[in-house]
Amino acid sequence: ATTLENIKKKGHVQCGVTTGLPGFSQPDEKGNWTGLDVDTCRAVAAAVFGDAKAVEFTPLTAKERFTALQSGEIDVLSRNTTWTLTRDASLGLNFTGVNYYDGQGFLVSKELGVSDAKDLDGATVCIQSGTTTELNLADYFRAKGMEFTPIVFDTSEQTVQGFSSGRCDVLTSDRSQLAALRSKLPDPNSAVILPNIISKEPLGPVVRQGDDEWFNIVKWVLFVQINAEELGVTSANVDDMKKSDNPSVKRLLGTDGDMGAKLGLAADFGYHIIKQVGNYGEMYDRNVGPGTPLDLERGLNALWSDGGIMYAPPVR
Amino acid sequence: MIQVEGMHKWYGEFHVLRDLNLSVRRGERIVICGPSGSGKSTFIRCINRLEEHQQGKIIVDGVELTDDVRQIDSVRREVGMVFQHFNLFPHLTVLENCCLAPVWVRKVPRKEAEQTAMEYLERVKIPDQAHKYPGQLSGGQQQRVAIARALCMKPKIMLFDEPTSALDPEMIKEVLDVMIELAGSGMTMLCVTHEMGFAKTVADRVIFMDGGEIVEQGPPKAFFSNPREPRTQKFLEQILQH
Amino acid sequence: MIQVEGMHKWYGEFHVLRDLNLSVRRGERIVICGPSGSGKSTFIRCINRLEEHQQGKIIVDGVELTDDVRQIDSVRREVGMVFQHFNLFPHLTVLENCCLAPVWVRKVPRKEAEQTAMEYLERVKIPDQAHKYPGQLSGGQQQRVAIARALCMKPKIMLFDEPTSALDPEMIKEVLDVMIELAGSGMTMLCVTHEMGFAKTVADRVIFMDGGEIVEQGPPKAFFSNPREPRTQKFLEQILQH
Amino acid sequence: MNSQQPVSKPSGPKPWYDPRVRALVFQALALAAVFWAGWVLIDNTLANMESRGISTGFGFLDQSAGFGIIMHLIPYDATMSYGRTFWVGLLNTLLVSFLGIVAATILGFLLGVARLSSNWLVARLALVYIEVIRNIPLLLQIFFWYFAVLRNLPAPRQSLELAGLAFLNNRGLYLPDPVAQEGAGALFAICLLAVVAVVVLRIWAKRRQRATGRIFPTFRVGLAILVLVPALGYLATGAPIAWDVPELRGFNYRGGLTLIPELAALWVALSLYTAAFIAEIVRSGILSVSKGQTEASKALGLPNGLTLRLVVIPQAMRVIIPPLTSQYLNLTKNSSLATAIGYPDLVAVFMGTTLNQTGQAVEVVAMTMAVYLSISLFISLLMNLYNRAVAIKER
Amino acid sequence: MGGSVMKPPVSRLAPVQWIRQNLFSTWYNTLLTLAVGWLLVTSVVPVFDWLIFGATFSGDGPGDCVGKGACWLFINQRLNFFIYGFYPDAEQWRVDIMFALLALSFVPQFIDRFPGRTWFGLFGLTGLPLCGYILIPGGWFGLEPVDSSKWGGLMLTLVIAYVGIIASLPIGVLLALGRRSEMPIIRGLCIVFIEVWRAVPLITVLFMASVMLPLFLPEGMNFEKLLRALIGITLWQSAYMAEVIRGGLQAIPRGQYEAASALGLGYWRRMGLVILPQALKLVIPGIVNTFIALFKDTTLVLIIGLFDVLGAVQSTVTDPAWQNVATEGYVFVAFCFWVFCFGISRYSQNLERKLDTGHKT
Ligand SMILES: Nc1ncnc2c1ncn2[C@@H]1O[C@H](COP(=O)(O)OP(=O)(O)OP(=O)(O)O)[C@@H](O)[C@H]1O
Ligand SMILES: Nc1ncnc2c1ncn2[C@@H]1O[C@H](COP(=O)(O)OP(=O)(O)OP(=O)(O)O)[C@@H](O)[C@H]1O
Ligand SMILES: [Mg+2]
Ligand SMILES: [Mg+2]
Repeated sequence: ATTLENIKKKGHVQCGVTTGLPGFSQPDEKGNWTGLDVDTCRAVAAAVFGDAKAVEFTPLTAKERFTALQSGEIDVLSRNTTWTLTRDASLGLNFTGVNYYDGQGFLVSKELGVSDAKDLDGATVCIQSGTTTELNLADYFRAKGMEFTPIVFDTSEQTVQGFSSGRCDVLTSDRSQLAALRSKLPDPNSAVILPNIISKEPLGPVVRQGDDEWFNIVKWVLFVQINAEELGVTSANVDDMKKSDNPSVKRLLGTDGDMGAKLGLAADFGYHIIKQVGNYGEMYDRNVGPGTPLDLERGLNALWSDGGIMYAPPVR
Repeated sequence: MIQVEGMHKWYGEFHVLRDLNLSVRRGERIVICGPSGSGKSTFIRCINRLEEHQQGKIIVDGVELTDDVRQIDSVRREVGMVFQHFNLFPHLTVLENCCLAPVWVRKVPRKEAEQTAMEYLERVKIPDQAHKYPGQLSGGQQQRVAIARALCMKPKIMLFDEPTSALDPEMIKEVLDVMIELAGSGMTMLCVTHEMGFAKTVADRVIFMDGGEIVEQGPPKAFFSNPREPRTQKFLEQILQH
Repeated sequence: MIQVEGMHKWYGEFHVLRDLNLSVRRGERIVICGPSGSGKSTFIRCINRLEEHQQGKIIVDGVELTDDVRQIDSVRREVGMVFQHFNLFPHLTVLENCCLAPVWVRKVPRKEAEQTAMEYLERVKIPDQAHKYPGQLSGGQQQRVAIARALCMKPKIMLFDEPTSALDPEMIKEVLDVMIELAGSGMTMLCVTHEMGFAKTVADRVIFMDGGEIVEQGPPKAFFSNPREPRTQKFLEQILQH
Repeated sequence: MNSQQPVSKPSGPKPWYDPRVRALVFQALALAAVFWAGWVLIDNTLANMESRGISTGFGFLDQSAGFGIIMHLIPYDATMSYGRTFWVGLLNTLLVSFLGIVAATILGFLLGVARLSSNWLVARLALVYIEVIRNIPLLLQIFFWYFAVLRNLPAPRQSLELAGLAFLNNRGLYLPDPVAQEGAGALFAICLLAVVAVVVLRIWAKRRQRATGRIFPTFRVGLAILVLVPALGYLATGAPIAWDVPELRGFNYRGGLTLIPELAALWVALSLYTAAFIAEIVRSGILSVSKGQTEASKALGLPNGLTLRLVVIPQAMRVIIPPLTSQYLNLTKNSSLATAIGYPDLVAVFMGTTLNQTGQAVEVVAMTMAVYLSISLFISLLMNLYNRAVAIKER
Repeated sequence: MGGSVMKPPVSRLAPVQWIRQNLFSTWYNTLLTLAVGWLLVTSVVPVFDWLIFGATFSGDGPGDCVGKGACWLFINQRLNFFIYGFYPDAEQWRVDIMFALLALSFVPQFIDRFPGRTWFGLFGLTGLPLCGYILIPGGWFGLEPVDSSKWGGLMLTLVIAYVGIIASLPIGVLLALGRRSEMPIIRGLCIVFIEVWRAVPLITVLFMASVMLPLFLPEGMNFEKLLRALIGITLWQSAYMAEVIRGGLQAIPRGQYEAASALGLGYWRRMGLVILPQALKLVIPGIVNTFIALFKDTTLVLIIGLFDVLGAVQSTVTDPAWQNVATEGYVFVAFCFWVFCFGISRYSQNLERKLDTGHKT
């Protein structure tokens, strides 16, 4: 059976997320998950079932995530995972796109008085196990001829605790996370994020290789959201937009042509995504954008038309 | 009732029983004696297949003991056994001990089994202990329960393996009394014991074993007064002198 | 050799030994008997201070038993003891059992200790078992090793606490034989036992205890034939009738 | 079975009533079922891996790992292979297990004896310790030792120091590292000689006791030799060992020997936890020696110390050793909790990072499990040999 | 002769003498006492200060924690989460019922003279899991289904430990019988099974169960994460259980087997009616001990992303609203576990003592 059939039989999408990372995926006291990655999953559920709630989350540590996806434990992995050649090619996985362009940075304690990463020779660094960060870090220090001591933790919570208890001088992670992790410190103002970006970290949802139908669905859910932002369709105005004459909007919302059928979905899958989850910009602003605890500018993640690199193929 | 022909048994390399031949008639009462380690227990345990023999034949009540599970089961149903250390089931009451086999093996209804059990408990003179646990009884009482338990299966043959040797002197008598009464009722009995008084009173035949062989056998009177073999004589001397 | 004067002992609130007085001459052989729980074991264990007494005096070989560790050690060196359950050291061979105390306490060279041990093992008639472990011996053999082990310290006094009561009938005799032989050699002995035959044969004096008191004492002949106290009479009746 | 006499009834039962035949059939079925289940599992796994495009095989072990590991007993850097990370992790596991076993044994025996102490306060305290420690999950204790203690240690620049040689801060304990100089060989030889001397002394003392019965205080004299001779030798050979003293450079101390907090916390937690169990084993071992044995020994005139040494302990050890080994095994298995605090043991490094970077779960997990299985089998083997050696001989 | 009642010379030790004898009997004892006493005074006082005297117990929010001591207010406010996890508020009564039933079945076990306490215990082993199966996940009799991903906290801890024990008991019995079987292949298979499971650390088992299991199963066959963790724990636990039960089987005298055979009972009846009832009763303390061990080990499910008590606490102590409440959180968890484990282990020790004397009669 194909993944889509299995999911329809189950009645929900099983989605792998982090065990807790503010802005990306974090459960509250009642077990409600919020975050950019979580919303991505909800958008997939909205596309498949027309119901953004038809999704269940499996919290995974970094080192469990690929095994969980490979084994079929989850249907889609949406867990700020970096797209790399090895992962794409040899793990039996397919990246469906990029929902956040990121880069690796450093968080250091203010006391140390360090202002640039090249002064970090000999530092002790807290990292999360099984991430590209672990590899980038080794590369970066090697390239600069510097020494470092890695302390590898299992979860981001432990990494923060290690950093806050003074075990390491530096915490390294994707820059988006640094802000989130910093907000978890007992005193967030005691640490600063260095300006250096030492790697490219395109983060995006992942599916198993070998099921193109499902691959396409997850891929196009994101594209639909980006296209929606471009076209100015939001969750607030989507009902009005249904009456729009713009052929692009019509195709997007399924009022004209049958884009859904080509993916094996309902014709109005785009409508459901936008109505229930919103377009990419809404999703961004709600979870990580300015005003949220993470307070991240759009930067690279702005639409191509606004100086960023978010660019989606057209729905047609 | 019991036919033993040219029976041999080994434990590993050790030849415990050598060429035993014995035939027991219905209602006959046989006492087996002999020095420690002479194979008495082993022999008696072969008869209901608690031990396996390697050569020769044992036929009990017309059924030959072979590897056949059904034959073994049918023999065990007809043969009751009383052990030196009682081996009552400590987690069951006296009554439950007695009913266990009739209910599960003979498939007698519980009510009926309990009635029978009470009858036999009366016969061994402890009906009032029926609802106690074995641990609460004295050794003599326990051994009498063990006898009643074996009788509840209404066996055709009863085997006793030194039923009194783990008991204090006062209690030996109560148990022997029960056994004498039982012998009087015409039950076929094989009894390993050193109680010569008992042997004299009830035995039809006394068998003397040594080194895994039947050395001598005969009616008790002749056996005690005129043992033929020197080994028997020596043994009797030791026992009676003590 | 041993002087006990007005000795009392309590276990918590329970008064086990009441006002014992006894004096034992060198070479005297004393048998202590009495019903179970009468305090025989406790008494004999007080003599080498395995139990502490609370009132009165015990003087052994001129040394008074007090809290002083050195005095206790010196008394224990002179007093051998044989227990009901042998208490051999299972991790050592028979010979090592015998040599342990001479080597570590008396500081005898190993060779010499082994020679002495072999002599005593011969005396108890088991020199051939010297290199076996206690677990490999029969009860009677074990008890004889225990006697040899005590003798190896060349004690002036031997205490026996029911040395034969854990043994099978056949084995009782072997142990008693050794004890009789020992008595013949002039050793001072205190022996708790119910073997009245032994008492009659070797004892110079029989002591009867009941309820923690010495009820009666006297030479065995008089004691057995003419017990004065009714308690003694009753006890003897029970024992001899068996 | 093979009766020689003519048999009146058909010899041998019908095959389905013969318990031997039944047993054979039953066992054959069980074996077939197990093989079938195993085959289905393997078949499924292979099919699943194939259909999901997961590469198989152990080729990944030769690829370069590319990540750093904080602690390695054999040379390691990020350019080495995944296979190397296996050995690094394995050695780290063995190291912490070994350290834990040593410490837990010593502490456990002390506590076990303290439980039986005549000093009321000491006995009670040991009891409280045991009851508190063994009723709290180990993971929690590891967290406690790691985070709570780490928080209370100073930063590197405010390190606690001892005579400018040893430093303690929240990056670990830094000690001078001995570096052999000229003449170190001689010192080494002297130490070796001291050890030999003690062995010879022991043999001599035993001989003398056999011959004359006099007892020589071997333990005390031996200890003195082991301490004094190397010390004197060190001075005599002109202090041939240089010390690489750690010094503060940049963020932290460099040089010298380092005990990282992850190892320390894991070590402390494992030792304290296991010691509580060992203490109970020791106590019940000592109590299992029957009172009769002590009494017999006392009756022979052996004083308390010798009674303990010659009679009680040898017998108690037989009871203690088997459960003790299973505690050792537990400790080794529990060391896999290292992954929770970032100590690079086998599970953290190999089943963690390596598995994640390569994605070859089946191979990696199989290798990891094989390691634990081998350790366990090896220890059981030793155990059985020991048991056979000390088994009390019986009839 | 002395005759009548005489009191022992020193009837009861005066306090001074007691102290002398138990604390200062020799010079090294004196030294030990002093050292230990000093240690106690210097460590216990500050600890109690933090725990109780300087601590904040009630208030409205993080702002009220101002004292130098512990901030128990945090625990107080999050207690619901620590006990029920994400279980919906409206349905928590179902969990409460289970807690009550649990107490009802096992509290009587601590009271010797409680009438029919065996029946309560048997209910705990049979009826209780059944009730739990109906009540906690719901979906029966119109109960709102609650997905297992919403279970958490103490409740999840108990569910895992309880299911682990109950399910491993029958498997353990079979394995133990197999290991004592006369059939070499059966015995061999059981030994291999037991030894392999006992050799591997629980976290590798959990890892396999949580993420790798679907890889081994035919496509499409899948169960939820908790169930898989439970299967892993049960198999792992049954190996330990088998060894405990084997100990009990070995302790049953041969005579019992023989007597049962002589009565004509077949293998399964012999085991079921005579041997196992005795053996299981004998090893209750051992079973209780493995239960305690398992109960403590449930904390490891944290590593595979299930929110048991420890996981629940860990995920909240980093809440930026509260300053540094990690220690309070951990102490709270430690206390929860300690109370449970200590209580049960006391019970099992009692039982051991009772069974011990029971055997001699
Ligand atoms: N399971 C066994 N394996 C090996 N040898 C055994 C076994 N059971 C008994 N024997 C040996 O077989 C011999 C006969 O034993 P058996 O118990 O039949 O003697 P017995 O005449 O009943 O003696 P007792 O009067 O002591 O009960 C003994 O030498 C004994 O050691
Ligand atoms: N350690 C103890 N604590 C309390 N009471 C004890 C202790 N040891 C023995 N007793 C009691 O002291 C009394 C005398 O015991 P003792 O063992 O001396 O009797 P005995 O004459 O040797 O009896 P037996 O013939 O049964 O060996 C008994 O009532 C016994 O219960
Ligand atoms: Mg016999
Ligand atoms: Mg006594």
